[in-house]
Amino acid sequence: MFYRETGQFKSSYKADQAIFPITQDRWFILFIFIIAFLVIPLTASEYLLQAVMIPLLIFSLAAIGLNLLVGYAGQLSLGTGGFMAVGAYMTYKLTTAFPEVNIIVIFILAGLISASVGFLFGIPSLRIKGFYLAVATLASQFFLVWMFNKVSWFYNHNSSGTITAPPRELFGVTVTGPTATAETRYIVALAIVCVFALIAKNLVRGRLGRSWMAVRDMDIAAEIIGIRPFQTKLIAFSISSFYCGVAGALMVFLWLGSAETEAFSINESFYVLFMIIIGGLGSILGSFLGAAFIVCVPILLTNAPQLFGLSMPIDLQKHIEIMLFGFLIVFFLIVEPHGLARLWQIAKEKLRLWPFPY
Amino acid sequence: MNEIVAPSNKETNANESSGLHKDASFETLLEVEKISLSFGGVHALDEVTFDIRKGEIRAIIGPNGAGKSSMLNVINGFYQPQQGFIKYKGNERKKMSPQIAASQGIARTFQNIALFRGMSTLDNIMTGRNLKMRRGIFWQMIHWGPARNEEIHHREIAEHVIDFLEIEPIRKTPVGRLPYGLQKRVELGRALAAQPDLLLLDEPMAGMNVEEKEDMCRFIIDVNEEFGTTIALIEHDMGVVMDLSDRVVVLNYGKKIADGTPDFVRADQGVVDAYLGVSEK
Amino acid sequence: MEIINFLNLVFLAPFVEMVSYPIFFSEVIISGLLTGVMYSLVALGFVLIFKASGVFNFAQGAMVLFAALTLVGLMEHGFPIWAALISTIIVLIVLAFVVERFMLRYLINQEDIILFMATIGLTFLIQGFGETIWGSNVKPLDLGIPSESFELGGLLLNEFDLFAAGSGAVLVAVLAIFFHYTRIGRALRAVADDHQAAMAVGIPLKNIWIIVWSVAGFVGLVAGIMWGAKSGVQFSLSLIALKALPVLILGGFTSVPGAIVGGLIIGVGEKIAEIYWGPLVGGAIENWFAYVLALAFLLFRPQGLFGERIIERV
Amino acid sequence: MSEVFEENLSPGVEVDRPPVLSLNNVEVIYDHVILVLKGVSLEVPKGRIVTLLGANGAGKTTTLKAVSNLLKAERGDVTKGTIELDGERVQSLSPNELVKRGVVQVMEGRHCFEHLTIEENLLVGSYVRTDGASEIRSDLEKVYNYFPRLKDRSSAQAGYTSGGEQQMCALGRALMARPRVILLDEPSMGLAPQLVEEIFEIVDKLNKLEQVTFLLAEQNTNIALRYADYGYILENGRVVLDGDAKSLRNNEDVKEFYLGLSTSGRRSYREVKHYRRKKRWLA
Amino acid sequence: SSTTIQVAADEQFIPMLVYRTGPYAPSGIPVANGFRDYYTMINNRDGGINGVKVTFEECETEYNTKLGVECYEKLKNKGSTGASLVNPFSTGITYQLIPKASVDEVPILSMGYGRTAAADGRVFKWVFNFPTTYWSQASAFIRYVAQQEGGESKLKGKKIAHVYHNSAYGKEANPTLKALANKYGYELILLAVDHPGQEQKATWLQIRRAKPDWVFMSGWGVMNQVAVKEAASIKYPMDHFVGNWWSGSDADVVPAAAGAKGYKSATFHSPRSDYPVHKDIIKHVYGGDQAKAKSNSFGEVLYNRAVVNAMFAVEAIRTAQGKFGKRALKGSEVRWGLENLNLTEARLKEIGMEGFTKPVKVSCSDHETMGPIIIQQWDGNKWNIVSDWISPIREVVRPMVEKAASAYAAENKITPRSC
Ligand SMILES: Nc1ncnc2c1ncn2[C@@H]1O[C@H](COP(=O)(O)OP(=O)(O)OP(=O)(O)O)[C@@H](O)[C@H]1O
Ligand SMILES: Nc1ncnc2c1ncn2[C@@H]1O[C@H](COP(=O)(O)OP(=O)(O)OP(=O)(O)O)[C@@H](O)[C@H]1O
Ligand SMILES: [Mg+2]
Ligand SMILES: [Mg+2]
Repeated sequence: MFYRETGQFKSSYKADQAIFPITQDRWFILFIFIIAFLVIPLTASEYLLQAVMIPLLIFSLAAIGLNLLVGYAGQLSLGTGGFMAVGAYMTYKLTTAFPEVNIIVIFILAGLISASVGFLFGIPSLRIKGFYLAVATLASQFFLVWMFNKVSWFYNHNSSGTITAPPRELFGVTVTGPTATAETRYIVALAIVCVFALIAKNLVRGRLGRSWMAVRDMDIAAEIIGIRPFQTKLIAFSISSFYCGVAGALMVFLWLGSAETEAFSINESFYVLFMIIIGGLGSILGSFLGAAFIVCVPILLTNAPQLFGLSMPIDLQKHIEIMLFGFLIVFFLIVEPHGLARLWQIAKEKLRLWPFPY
Repeated sequence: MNEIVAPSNKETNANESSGLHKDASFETLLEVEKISLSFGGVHALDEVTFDIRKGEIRAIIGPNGAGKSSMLNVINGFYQPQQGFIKYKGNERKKMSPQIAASQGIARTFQNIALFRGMSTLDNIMTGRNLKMRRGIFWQMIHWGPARNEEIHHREIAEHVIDFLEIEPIRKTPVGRLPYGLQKRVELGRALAAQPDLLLLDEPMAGMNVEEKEDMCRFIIDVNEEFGTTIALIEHDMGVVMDLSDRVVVLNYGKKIADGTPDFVRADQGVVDAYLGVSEK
Repeated sequence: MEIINFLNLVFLAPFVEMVSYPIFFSEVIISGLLTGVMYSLVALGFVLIFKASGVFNFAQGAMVLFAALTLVGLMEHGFPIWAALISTIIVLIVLAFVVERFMLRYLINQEDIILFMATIGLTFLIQGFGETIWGSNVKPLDLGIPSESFELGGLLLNEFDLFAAGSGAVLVAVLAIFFHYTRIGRALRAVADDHQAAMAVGIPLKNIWIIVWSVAGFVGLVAGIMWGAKSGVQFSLSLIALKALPVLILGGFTSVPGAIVGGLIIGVGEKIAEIYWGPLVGGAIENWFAYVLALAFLLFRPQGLFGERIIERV
Repeated sequence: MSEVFEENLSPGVEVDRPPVLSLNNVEVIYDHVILVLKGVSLEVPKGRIVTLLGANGAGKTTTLKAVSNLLKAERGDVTKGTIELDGERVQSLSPNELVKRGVVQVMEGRHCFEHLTIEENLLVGSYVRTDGASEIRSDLEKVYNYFPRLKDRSSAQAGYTSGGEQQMCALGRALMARPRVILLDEPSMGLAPQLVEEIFEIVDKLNKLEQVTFLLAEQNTNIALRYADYGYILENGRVVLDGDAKSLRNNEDVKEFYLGLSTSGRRSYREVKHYRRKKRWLA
Repeated sequence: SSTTIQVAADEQFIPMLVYRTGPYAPSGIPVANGFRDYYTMINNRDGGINGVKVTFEECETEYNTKLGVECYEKLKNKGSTGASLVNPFSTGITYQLIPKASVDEVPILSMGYGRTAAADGRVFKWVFNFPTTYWSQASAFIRYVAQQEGGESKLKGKKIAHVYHNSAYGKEANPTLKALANKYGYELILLAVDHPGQEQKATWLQIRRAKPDWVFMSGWGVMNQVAVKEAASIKYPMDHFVGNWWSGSDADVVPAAAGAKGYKSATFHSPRSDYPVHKDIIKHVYGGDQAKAKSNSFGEVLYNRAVVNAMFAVEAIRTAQGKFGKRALKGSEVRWGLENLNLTEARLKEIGMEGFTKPVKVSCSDHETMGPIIIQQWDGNKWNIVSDWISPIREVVRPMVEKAASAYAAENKITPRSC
């Protein structure tokens, strides 16, 4: 029974409300941080950074954003891709118009624009709920993507409609554009994601988070105890879109390097939704776990046959991979419908009781 | 509970003599005037008129489907009556939104438990304090300094409610997993956390055994006596109604059929026929 | 001046054009209606499963593809049409069995979104499986349905479109009757409301689910045949699910007639928008316009035109 | 425990009253970690009314759901023990098969089909029956006779009816299956006193006239013990006391904690003391 | 079929980004097979390029940009020298890889797709898009129309519709068509079709209303099949309906079968499969088994295109070997080979492709070469050549290319090379 909270008395509510009240958890998190900030950038190959770690971080950010909206505020949305596009295109627009402005500031501005777009598209949530809302948010997805495709102002009137990340520096180091190394891009993404994850955690454990959850669990009751559901939902839409917008910006500027609207298609919306469901609705940790699952599992599956020295036609391999992926989704849902985060929690609960079964 | 809840409650009651006693003062807190409400062909309420005095426990009873819950829904603005008006704290109004009702000190519990199932007991109770919290989004993001102090301050109040209702062990349990009776108690806690002036309770003791009902009664009496909270109570257990309430209003098919002290109502033949049945006589 | 010109372009000119070329306008309407029925066919599969179990079946698109693939696949292996059809239906029933046995059974009483996610997993499974067996090439599908175009009073009509509309209408009528007038229909609606309570009153969830998934598979097959005849049977067939979604919310998730009416409204609406207003903004507005149109209806009826009322009370 | 049980029945009765239902040392775990029933054993003799009493969270609902096999839907599992219907183990039967064998549960907290009308709700209750429309119709009339209020509201969507109306609907729906064993979970909850009496009269009538067996979880101990033949008291997932209704009614603790009777008759709710007393069996 | 060949010390490694699954698999499969077969043939027949074996590894992209980038990252450092060059076979992926190419020193050969502006080798040192581009193609199409109508002067007043896939790829031809409309005075009607393009009734109603004299199409995937079917169903004269070279594969006309008869498309190589190179493939890859070859999409339009593409890659490496020696070459060395590629008619004959495609001479400033196109037509069973080789309109296209390239250079702070 080495993992337990017994004996760890908290003498103040302050201590009780810390993010990680249990000492072992704090050590664990410190360990993760050391790995993430030191070990990975120093040892990982470019492929690992570029194909796994950076997308993982970026999708985690988008997943956190969507989780705030779906998992906490209970508003099912499929517009993620659209909001990511807003972030990406606005970053491009702003940074090409004002090349001297710090790129981080640009990211945040783009996020804010995305937030206001999210606000607009959140308005139907006043009346529309559940799957109806989900399908309705597709309107924003399709409209935004269409708009970025159609209005050439957004991509500075170039003929192809593709936006490319120009080189930008941060503290004298190139962080975007083709010459930025994978390590720097990784570190920047990591730092941004950490800060925003912390902010998200703060939000959900405070008043706003409780209002969101109240609206999610029972909007009528929430209304009756004095929460304004409409306002609460709109804030959720805005903040969520902010996160998605920043994630979209990072996607183009720290990961892909260039993109057309196809990069923000409906598939993106679905993928981020998968992440939060698999990871766990209403859990920040779950957003990370879910992103890891959706990003890493296909890559593992693709590389697995080679690891085992199997050789098979690539299409068959892909089909098997798709089926396995589908199977794993169903399997995990059956094992634990509330996602990987819940699984993690149960594991911890068991550990707490260990070695006694109940 | 005393130290924290009581003083702030006194603020809201500041204009009154501190020695408020229900027999002494007849000040009305709420008047319901000729309220009518119908859904399609169903007359849920039909010209119902009654009042609730400050500091009293007012019971509303009546057969199933008589319109009791609808009455509470009208009082806290969830249903808009087709006719009639409501006078609360001296202000007359026909329409009221639930949020306004809440901000003016009306809190309630629900017949079919309406807790936020995915949240812990503590969080549920904290939502009751939502209206009292002030810090903006920015501070909440930082969760430091003033935001944290505010959070801790309200947490203390919530903890007092938890203490008071004796639900300390389930503080962090998601309420969806709690047994029915405890859920009802948490729901009461959520309403209490708002430090309401008028507390509407819709069958708070349904599904409880005697022991638990006794606990619940004790809480209700304490709230009423110590903080002077006015309570409107719907309950089918006549024992509870008779023992707790100061006055009782009886509804049947949306109409008021009797109004008065428990003993008076119990003796009323109409009430016996419509509601109590023979055996209760 | 600019503004007047703009107002004219948006609010006047399109209508003038509609009136000035009535034959073309009727052609637009008719093609909208015919397309609408094709959408309804896809939407119907969703409605069936949602209505009967409260599950938003994301895999419907994959089922359309799988059904059509199986059919052409078998025909390519020399099966005569009728044998291929029957075998395909049997395969779809087996699929329904498998889905119930290995998935739904374990997810009873879970939240909607969990079931939704599970059907997404199922989508991958079905797609991967279908393509492994039948390959990824475009397969022409020719059931011998006539597809000549002919003119009728200046209107150009296509035999195939009319045939598709006809079969769609028949299917919808049969299903609507089934849901409204049978004991099973009632039970299906009960299951959609509350799995646990349905079990408690003795409704065999297992059988119900197998029935609905089989019927949805069959509807998917019909949709697959109709759409596959246009484009050949290929992976993209599974993407038409996206076309069905606005239809679904407009008509209401739970209504069979809603699927058809929704389909018609969306079909006509998007055609008119694309043809008369699309050129003003550069075209290709059909896709999002369908959603916006549906959204507009939803603002007035949040449960769709024919959907079941969303119950809100405390 | 079963000894106590046998003591309380005359030998003659025992022969023609074999247990329809018997639970032996049943253990239930929710979500793989939450242990709720810790070895519950009980027997329900044929044609009797057996009541389960106990505080909130004692495990009454869980016990009933274990019998009707609805636990799966809550991610609960019977991990130990046996449940037998007519001497046959039924843990592997689906709820539907149980209903076909005449075991129907009325779930706690109403659980009506919100979007169906009251009448449709009732008709769904007869889903497993095969004895024809006219029989079903006449049963429907019977239910309407029991609950005239339902007849008034028969075309209203159940989701919009009052709490009590929903409770009646749930009960009526179970009766529509013509069960021989009914698992009743808190039937009196939220019903007007008059109606509570009526419902128990109905229970009694079904029991006496149609030999329906009842396993009844109830908080209204007073009335439950009045109508029941036998009772079990559950605390924290264990049976702590059982006996025939009369002996339970006379038990000091039961009087004190479940009936609200003190030595001087019924206690007033106003005079509830501010300290917690201890139940003897927990001491 | 084995897809992974172990990479040995002195072997020339070429990554293959393919899409054998997903919505575009019907196009991706013949392409992937064409590449595979040509490289295999080179290895089996000649023992590699001048004795240096070609090794390759397929990586599935599903035509998805993100997966494409992942594949690229995975494969770019494989082999003894790293990737020699990359053929993304997707406009989207090409766009992604362009900025990376110069950093990783892996040249990109995007043959007839990708970023048209890359034709300006002064700005895009690492990118090649010979023999021709979308813009050149569009201009050649207009020339073809002029020929059919009886001279450039006849273009005036004609209506030409462009039905295009509403994506970066589909829009490529628009600026050229617009510029030429100004020049020749035809009326241009632009009709976008959204991805995936299964529903095109509105588009074809508009065509029915406007009655354009010619319809040009830049379609992709299911959009092609549906368009051909819809065109037939509104009885549009199919011989005035011309697809670009991604709208003219076998899969595109199969669903419409007889209805597609008369449909035309542009291409830059012959659709036939009876050239010496084809015989070599049958012999050295399939051991003479015609049927097996057929089941591997042998001879299909897109298969042939991949063969051409693979040939370019091989010949560029061969050219580079002339300078750097007969060994496995690095990406930067292959880049030199690409830039100095000079495929003459004689050389084409040597490698069995005379008449199959046209000669190409790449230069430092011109990475495109503006090769000619021809028009093929579907007769209900197979594609036939129905025109002569048509050259693009250089004086219109090249200035546009240079303008776009210098805009790109400015935005990305690239100083153009002087050539
Ligand atoms: N939103 C609504 N729509 C339609 N009918 C309603 C609605 N709300 C209540 N009713 C009807 O109004 C009547 C009164 O309902 P109400 O819930 O107030 O009864 P109640 O007195 O609380 O009964 P109970 O004791 O059973 O809870 C009932 O017949 C109910 O069906
Ligand atoms: N789905 C569930 N998941 C986890 N725990 C559960 C679940 N359902 C019930 N429990 C727990 O099981 C215990 C017994 O619950 P149960 O509902 O059986 O009690 P009960 O005796 O019926 O109470 P009540 O009188 O309040 O209805 C409770 O402590 C409850 O917290
Ligand atoms: Mg009520
Ligand atoms: Mg219970």
